Amino acid sequence: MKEIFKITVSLTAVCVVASLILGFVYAKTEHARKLNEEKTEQQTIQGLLGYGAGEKIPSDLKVYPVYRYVITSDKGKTLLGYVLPIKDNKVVLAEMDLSGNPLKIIPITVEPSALSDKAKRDNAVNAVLPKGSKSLYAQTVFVADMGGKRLGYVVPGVTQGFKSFIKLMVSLNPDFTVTGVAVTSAEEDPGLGAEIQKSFFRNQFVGKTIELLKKLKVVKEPLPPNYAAALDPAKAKAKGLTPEQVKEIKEKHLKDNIYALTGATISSRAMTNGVVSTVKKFVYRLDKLNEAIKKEQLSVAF
Amino acid sequence: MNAKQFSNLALLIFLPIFLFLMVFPALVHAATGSGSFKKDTEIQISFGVPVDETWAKDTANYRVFQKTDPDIEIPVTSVTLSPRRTSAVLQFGEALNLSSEYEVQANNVTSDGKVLGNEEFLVKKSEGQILFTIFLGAMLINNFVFTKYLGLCIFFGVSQKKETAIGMGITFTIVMVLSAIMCWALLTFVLHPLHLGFLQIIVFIGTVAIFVQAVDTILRKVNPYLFKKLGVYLVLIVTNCIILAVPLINADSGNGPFESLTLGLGAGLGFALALFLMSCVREKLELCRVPAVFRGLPIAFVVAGLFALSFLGFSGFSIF
Amino acid sequence: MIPKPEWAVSVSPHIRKGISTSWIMWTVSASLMPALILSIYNFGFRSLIITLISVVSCMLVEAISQKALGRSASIKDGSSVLTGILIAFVIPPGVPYYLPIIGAVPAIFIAKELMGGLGYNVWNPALVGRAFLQASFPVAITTAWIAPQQLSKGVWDIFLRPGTVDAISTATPLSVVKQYGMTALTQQFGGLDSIYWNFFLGFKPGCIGETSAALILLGGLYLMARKIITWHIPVSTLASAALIAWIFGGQTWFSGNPLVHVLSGGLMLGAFYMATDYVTSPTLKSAQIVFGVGVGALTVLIRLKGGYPEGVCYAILLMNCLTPAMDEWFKPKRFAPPKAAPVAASK
Amino acid sequence: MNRNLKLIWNGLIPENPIFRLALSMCPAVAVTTSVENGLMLGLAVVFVQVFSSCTVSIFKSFIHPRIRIPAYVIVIALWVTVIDMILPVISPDVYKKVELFVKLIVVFAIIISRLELFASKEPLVPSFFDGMGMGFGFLFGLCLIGAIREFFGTGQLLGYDILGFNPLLIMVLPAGGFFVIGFIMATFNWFEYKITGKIPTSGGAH
Repeated sequence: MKEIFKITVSLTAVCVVASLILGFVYAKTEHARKLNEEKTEQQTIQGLLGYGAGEKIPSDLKVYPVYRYVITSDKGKTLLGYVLPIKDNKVVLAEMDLSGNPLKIIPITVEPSALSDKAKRDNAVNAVLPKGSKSLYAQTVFVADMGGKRLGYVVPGVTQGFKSFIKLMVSLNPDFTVTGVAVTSAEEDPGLGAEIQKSFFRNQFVGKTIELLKKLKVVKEPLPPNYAAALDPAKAKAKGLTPEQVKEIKEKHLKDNIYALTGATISSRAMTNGVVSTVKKFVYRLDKLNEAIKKEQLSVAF
Repeated sequence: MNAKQFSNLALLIFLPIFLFLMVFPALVHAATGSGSFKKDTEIQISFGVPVDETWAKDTANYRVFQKTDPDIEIPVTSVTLSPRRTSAVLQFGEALNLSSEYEVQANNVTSDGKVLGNEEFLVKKSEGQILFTIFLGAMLINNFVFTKYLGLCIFFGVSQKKETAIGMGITFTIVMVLSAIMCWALLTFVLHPLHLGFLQIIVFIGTVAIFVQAVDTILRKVNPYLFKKLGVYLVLIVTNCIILAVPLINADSGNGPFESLTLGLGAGLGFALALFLMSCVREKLELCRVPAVFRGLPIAFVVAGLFALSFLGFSGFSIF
Repeated sequence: MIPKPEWAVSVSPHIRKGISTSWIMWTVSASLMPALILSIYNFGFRSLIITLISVVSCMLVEAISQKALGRSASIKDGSSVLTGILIAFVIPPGVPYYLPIIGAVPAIFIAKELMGGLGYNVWNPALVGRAFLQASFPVAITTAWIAPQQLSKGVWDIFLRPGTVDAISTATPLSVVKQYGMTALTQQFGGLDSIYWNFFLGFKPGCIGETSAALILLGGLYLMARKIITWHIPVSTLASAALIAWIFGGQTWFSGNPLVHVLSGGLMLGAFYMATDYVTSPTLKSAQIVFGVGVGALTVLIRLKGGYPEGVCYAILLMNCLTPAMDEWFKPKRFAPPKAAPVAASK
Repeated sequence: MNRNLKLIWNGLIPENPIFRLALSMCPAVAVTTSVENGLMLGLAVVFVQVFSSCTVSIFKSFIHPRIRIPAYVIVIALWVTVIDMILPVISPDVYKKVELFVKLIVVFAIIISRLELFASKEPLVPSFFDGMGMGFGFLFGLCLIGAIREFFGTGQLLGYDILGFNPLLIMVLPAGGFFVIGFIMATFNWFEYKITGKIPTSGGAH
């Protein structure tokens, strides 16, 4: 009996000590891990805006997240709620109905930096809503601002790929011309569909205006070799193309459709549909949001 | 108790679990009454009463949108009514995202000339479909051994004899199903409420170890013969990645109780299948003139590679 | 490991019949020649060259590996020739010339010689080669199709310029069905009758030796007449493929088109020449029927629900995985089983 | 030779945990589609092996023999969780690919078997070097497989494009991983046969 007691005590001691050490390490690393995650996201966004690795990021470039919620009001109506950053480092929840008419603007009493955590943000939104209404998080878009002028937008999207979902991000300039496409997660076949992540495919979207996007198709023709070289910065360098030549080739092919990847038409089409529908939805919503902001004379930060 | 009786017993245990998993969610689903996807461009909704054909065929009577995009309607291109006029299939011009939720609002539902009011339908993949997909995925499409490389140590260690392979496979499946559900319960009711998610590795391995110890003790008392046959494997189970991987994957993808159970069952049966097939081939290899430097593990790896090559045929398989 | 006996003594009765392994291999190879000739007519001399490259490289790999493993050379038995022909028959005619050379290595060395040589392999060597190529060069294997009857449009052109795969690529009927649906295929061929007729005769894009159902059927019937293969596996394969295609192939249940599935792709070639391989299919007739049903069903399921437009290769490989187990399950009962030893009382 | 150096050499080649002892094979195939992944997981294993060996060696007299195994498991799980928290801070991108297998280090038979066979009997310093040896042996194995698979599968090494095309894509798929390990093991056997004249029998696998 005494031995059992001894064993139990020592095992418990081992467990307790282990948990304490873990608790300590957890407390030390958790913050750093979260920061790191945010940093990766920031880097993707900055890369899309044209500030890739190694390039200096201007100090007045600011990226503001705008969170969209679907709110079911206490009377059972469906509304949209935008969590918007406004001047003086404050945040508001702007409600509007489904056709885009602004309804109410409610200040949120949380630091903007705390909003990146989903649980905290959900709580903050629910706290300012009247009792009985429900909120459902829908999407985050990013607005980039440089020295008080809008530099562009970064919009996440998702599309059904060959095997599972392809998550992507599209960056647009203020006239809704695509400036970059990034694939954040995809499980396509290596060597076939996985090529959507290669720059020669992604960069085909760059420069396409909203009008071009609306009638964009996927064609099963082979990609012209010099266009392929121009689309891939590494290849362009290897081939000795000057930036002017690259620009010229790209302009020549600007109105082309998307050339499908050989053997992976489904993935190419999925990617194209994803980019087009993401941009279309975003542009539709942004127009409504801009109108509402103007109407309500909201002093948004961007 | 010989291997055959043992496998019969295992069948008796698994069949009810499997049927329960397939049927129960379907019952729950049927009770709420909602729409379902027919294809990636079709949604089926049922009204419960026969509706008027002229009303039903008018696409303007429907508002369809993704749950998170209520402001963007998806235009209905055409509607087909079932012969008894109680259910309709809505067709769309664009492909729907089958893993997200859609809402269908039918305005002024009209039956026999009377307006019954508006009706709303929530459309998502049914629970049964999701579970079946998980099951088939874990067992064949992404077989844990041949595509995820889990449990290789045991896989190569005990696949020399068919008899042991069968026994091991069944024991594994039992332990995996039970530990999957136990780990789910611990994670949901203890670790998450206390914000101790970072302790999951210790807790999971502890759970598996305690569980194996319990099976060991109970078997020793209840059925000494079976214990003698399986005792060796029981110790091996604790230090096997496939057992721990199931709760970890469940925790990572936030699976509910049914999903956790199904993943455990699918992974376990997939492992048993892999073990059995491998043991059949290896028994045959005993009689073959395998080159000397390849004898033993190297040829086993090559054979596993050939299995993996064959299982590539399942890649991209989707039933629904 | 069984010690090698000095004299081979088989079970009585000791009566010799004039059938040897090499005779079977050469007969099977010969019965494939009509399909090869049609393919030269369809796709040009390119298909002959690929077949020759494949045969030569298979023989070379066999010779080298047997030398390296210290085995007596058995090139003359013709098994590597047959494997070479079959590898070439299941790859598209437009592939680069180095592809069959690479495919010969896994087929002969990994799938056959490592497992102990002819008679011991578990998986069909030619199909292992094909699956290996499919995994390694997915783009070439899925796009290098040539539209039939290039003969009239300059056969030497294709032959002389091996790098022009992109320019001559087209889509196989099965990938048309997979991507655009059955109606697109009907439009392309201008009616169902035309589909059946062209598929049966072999005027469609496809792998080198699989296009003509008629010629393969002819070869298969010849093999049956010479009693080299039996009807069990081919018939059960085709029947189950037709059944599954009829049930699941259409918009609603029981509305699929079984004939298109049976005639298209490599199902005929697989059913008569690959699934019937002596070594990799079950020994007993009842097991063979189950094997065939499995091959047919898996083929159509992979075509309809899987990630590839064609599933014959993987279906046969998957059923090969089951062959050793099936030999065990269908083992005939012994007439007088030994009494079960009394279970020792546990301590 | 110095005993400590000998312990490290022992883990690297003669008793290489992957190719000779055939312990903990799962990660060897799963994560090694590139050198980078192999390196990451290998370093995690070195960390866990060294720290658990040292911990067990220091506290061996306090651990009751009957609870030895559970205590070892807890010690390993402790260091695994620690590295699991540290890695995402150091290199989030690679961690994402090897995440599941870092967590699964807890059940790697190699670690617990070294604790049982070595660290529970020997003093701290040899245990440290034994842990280093086994860990680096594992790291070496993973990097070797990773290099072969990355080079043949994608034509790259450590992420740098060398060939510019994919020579044999199958190498990054599961089947290719099995083939590579089988062939490396056979090569090890062949070398041993050339040196000692005997065909070795490969170790028990688990």
